Amino acid sequence: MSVVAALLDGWTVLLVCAGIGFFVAGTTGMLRFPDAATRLHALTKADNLGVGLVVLGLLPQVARPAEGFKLLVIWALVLLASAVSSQLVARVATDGPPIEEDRNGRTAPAASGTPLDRSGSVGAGAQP
Amino acid sequence: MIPALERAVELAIGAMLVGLALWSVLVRPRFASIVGFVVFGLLLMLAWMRLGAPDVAMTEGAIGSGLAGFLLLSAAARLRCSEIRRARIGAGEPQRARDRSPRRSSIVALGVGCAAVAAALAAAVAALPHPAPSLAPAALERLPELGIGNPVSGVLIGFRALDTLVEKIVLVVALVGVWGLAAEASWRRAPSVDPSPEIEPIRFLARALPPVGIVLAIYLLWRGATEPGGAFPAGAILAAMAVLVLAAGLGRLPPTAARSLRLAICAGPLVFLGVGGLGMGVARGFLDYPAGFEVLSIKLIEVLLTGSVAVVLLLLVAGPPEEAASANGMRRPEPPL
Amino acid sequence: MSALAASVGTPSTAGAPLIVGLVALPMAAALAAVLLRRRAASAAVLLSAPILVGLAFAAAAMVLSTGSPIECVLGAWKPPLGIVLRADGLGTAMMVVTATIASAVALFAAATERRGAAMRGTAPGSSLNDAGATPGPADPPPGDHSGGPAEAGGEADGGGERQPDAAPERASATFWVLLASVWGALNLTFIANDLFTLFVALELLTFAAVPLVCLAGTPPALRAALRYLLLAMAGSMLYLLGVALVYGSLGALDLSLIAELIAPGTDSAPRGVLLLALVLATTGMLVKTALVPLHAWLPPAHAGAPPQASALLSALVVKGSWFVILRLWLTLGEVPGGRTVAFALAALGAVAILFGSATALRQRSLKLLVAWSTVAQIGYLFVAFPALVAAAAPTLATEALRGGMLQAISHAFAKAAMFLAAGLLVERAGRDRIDALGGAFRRMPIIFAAFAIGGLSLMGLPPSGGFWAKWLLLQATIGVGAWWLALTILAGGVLAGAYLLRVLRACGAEAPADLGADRAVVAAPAAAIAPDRLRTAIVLGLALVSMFLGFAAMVPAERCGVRRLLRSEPITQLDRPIEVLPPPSTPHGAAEAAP
Amino acid sequence: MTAFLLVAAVAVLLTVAGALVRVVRGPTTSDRMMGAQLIGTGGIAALLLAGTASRLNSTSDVALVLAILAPFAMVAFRRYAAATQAAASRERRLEIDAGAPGAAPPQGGA
Repeated sequence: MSVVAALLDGWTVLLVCAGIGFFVAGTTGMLRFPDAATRLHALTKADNLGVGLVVLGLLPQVARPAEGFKLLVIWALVLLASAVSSQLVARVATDGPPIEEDRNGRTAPAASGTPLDRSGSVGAGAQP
Repeated sequence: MIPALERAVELAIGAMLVGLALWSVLVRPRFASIVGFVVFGLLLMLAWMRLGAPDVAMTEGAIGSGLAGFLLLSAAARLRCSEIRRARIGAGEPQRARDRSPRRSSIVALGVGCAAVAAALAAAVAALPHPAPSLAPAALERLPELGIGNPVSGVLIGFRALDTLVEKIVLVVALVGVWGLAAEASWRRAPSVDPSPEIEPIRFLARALPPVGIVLAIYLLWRGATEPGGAFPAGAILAAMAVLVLAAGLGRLPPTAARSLRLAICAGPLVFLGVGGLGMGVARGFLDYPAGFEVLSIKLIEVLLTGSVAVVLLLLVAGPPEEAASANGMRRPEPPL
Repeated sequence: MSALAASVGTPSTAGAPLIVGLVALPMAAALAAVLLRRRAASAAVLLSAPILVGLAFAAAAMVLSTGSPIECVLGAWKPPLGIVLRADGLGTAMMVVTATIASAVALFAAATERRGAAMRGTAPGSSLNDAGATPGPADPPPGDHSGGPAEAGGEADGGGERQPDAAPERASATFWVLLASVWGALNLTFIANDLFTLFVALELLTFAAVPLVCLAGTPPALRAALRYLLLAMAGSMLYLLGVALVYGSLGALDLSLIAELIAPGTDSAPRGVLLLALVLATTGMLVKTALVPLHAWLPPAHAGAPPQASALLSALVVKGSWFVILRLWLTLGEVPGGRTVAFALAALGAVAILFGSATALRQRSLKLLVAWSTVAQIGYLFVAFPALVAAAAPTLATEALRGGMLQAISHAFAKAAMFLAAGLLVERAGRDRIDALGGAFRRMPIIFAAFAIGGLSLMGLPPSGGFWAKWLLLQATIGVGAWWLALTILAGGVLAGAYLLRVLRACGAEAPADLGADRAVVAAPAAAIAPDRLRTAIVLGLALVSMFLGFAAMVPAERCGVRRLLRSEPITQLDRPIEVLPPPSTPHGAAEAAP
Repeated sequence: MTAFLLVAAVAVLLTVAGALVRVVRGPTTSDRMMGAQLIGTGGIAALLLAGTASRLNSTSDVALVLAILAPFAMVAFRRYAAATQAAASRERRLEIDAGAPGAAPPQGGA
């Protein structure tokens, strides 16, 4: 019995540690990668594998099977959310980012005639 | 070791909360501030869990971080659209926009006031008696009389039922107020959550998630009697699912005048009021549940309240009825000059 | 804890169904108005109005005859766990006032809608007609029902002109829900005996009042409403912080329990925290009451609101949050340091009187003038607070309480009359400018008179309710040695006379020729040219009540079972449900029974 | 085991703090949203770990609520981006139309 318990505990420690590893990796990627597209990779790793490994690791620790089922549902939901979210972020990147206000929090009519500035202000000056 | 760890976690969450709150207030871009607000909601959820209040955490997550975040981003989108339009129309406009923003002196005064209140609160909280006087034991003791096991539900629907009832009426009145913002021409039209223009992933999500969400809402409602959960989080999740379906363009709302819609809005509070009034005749007083039928009455009220909360929250997110959505999916900001 | 356990409340008293009805019926009417179609919606509210008036008067009569409050335990849960509704003299008096004014406003609104419908050529709905013709609340004292020949002339073009986007349906459907909600929220505010129930009631009040402000749907009205909403939310938050501190230090929310727990001699309560809680909660409520310098939302809110909404807001809604402050101070006012805060409140009140009156004097718009006059009159509600917490002088405290209540009540009637009258005057003049009011005296003498009578009450001329209120307030302020407050009260009366005179003189002037011609050209449908008797009678009735309130309203503030909260009796008796107080002999003898 | 799980929860929370930096620093809106997303999933993991450690059943319910609402902010973000893009392109079209003589009201030059 104690051997089984120890094995289960070891399983938990192992997988949770691995999950945390993915979280740390994901965060590091979020902080260190150069642009949004690459950071997206980091995010999905933490989402899918981080939570997944933690859930798998916790399975032996739950009191009732129902709780374990809930954990698996949570993982499934996170997977779904992660898949859709990364799709959406990628679409935003390809279709054009939201038009944001400039540094002062206002939309300034851009001086040049470029219709859409990367930095986010609108090139819709009234003067021709 | 564990207490020290818990203390560290509390300190970390508290520090992040304060820092994030300050940052979201001070940061200039509106979008950043909204993301800050959403993240603040997430962290607040953790804080509520740490304080042992899962009911509050659930509601905070569903309302504060979920629906409110969606609402704020929708509002920000509309504001940006009208700003973009104004940027084209004239150079005179930005000046007026600047004039309307609060003056620096009033901002400073506000900040000083907030800091003073916060400092006074900190001092007062330190001076509060320890352990704090609490009604929780009394609530737990009387809970069996209601036939339910969750003390939070007991307070909400039993001991302080009047407050809950009035809060639900507040929701309805708030919705009427929002509808009152409609233009005369579009009053009676259907409010709408405009479908997003590019919808495949969102549509997939809107097909996959709501069944789970409905099951979860029923589960929370069911568990609400004995465990954290109950009408409000369940209603909020249902509302969120409905918002998702509408945003994916998979459904639309009925017009505001629709009898069924109005019935759904009012059913919860009306039945609550009715059962409460019934108590004057068949039980010990207003808002007392008939003896032997406590659980039945509470279940009936909770189910109907969940429906009403879901519909009202959904309609609050959808906003006042407006002109039909334009072709590219967003509301027409204003008619072209 | 032992104190809490010992006082597990009292069973409901005899009149409990009355006060339950007073809270539940308007809320049910509001929900019904959401559910039903428009005509039926207004009918639901209009039909519940006479019932509510009857209930309010019955409750008041019961409190007066027994001299003790009506209590109703909700569910079977007594405090500290549950909630008790407790209608004492103050609460029932305010409920009677609310019932009277709200039903008058409801009738006024119904009449306005019917006229609007007639003017647009659509046949007025039959149910609306029926409802308008119901005997209704019997209570605006039977004024002069003859509309006067001048009225019959041409009230033709008003409604259409004032609201170009004539929002009949949206505004109407919204209005009836909001009216019923305001009514229910106020009644709950007046009888709630629990800090959190008060909060919920005020939330309902705020969420019903904000849409009233933007009923017209114009951009300035929307801006004003948004400003009101944000400030009111900030106020709610401050109040809630105060409530949390009280609960955190005492573990009780019921006001009677709190009074018991902090009574002199009990050492457990952290007084400093309670003072902070009192200050926070009071500040929060001050925002909603619009006391200077937190008044910024009030004048713009009135500028764009329809007259019936303005009347509700100015007469009743701000009184709701003021009443909460009063309750708080009657319960917590004697914590150490409370006296200083009370003097600060009174000083703010004095500033409000002078600043509000002076600003009113400079307004060019009639509605804004009346709104700024509200800012000034709200100041009077606070000058009595130092006397109110003078524990050593119960006579003085009673006088202050009576003065404050009378001021609240008489101002409610006067201001309701003045806003409705201003609405009619502006409707007739076609625009909201004081110098455009010329000829109003000749064309609408009764409305003119009603406005003037309401103004006299504001000025404080005898025998108006305002006179008695100011008289009592003067005595109370002199009693605590605050001569400067007394002088401010007098100066405020003079200033009120000045701005009133401006309006009256403008009304008395000849009609501007061009405007008159303009009016004459606009031909109205024949149906519209009808005497506006109902609305005129309502306005005049309200004004007359405010004038003769001085005689009638001496009673409620004295015999109301509130005195126990003023701590003029041994604390141990605080929570006994029924004890008949000796009837007052003279106005001045009200408090001499105190030991 | 309890201590280990708590330490694990703290570790996940620390990574959350790291993601907070991305929310605050940006620089693009997508970065902020991804930071928020990571905080959400980190929160779920931390809740599960701490909840299992303290044997609190309701924690997994809270995590469920959090998980089901996780993609919500992203959907709103996508709508935000699309709406502002659409508005900008519409204004650009209008501006091009306005380029035609007499089509636009004269603008006060500044």
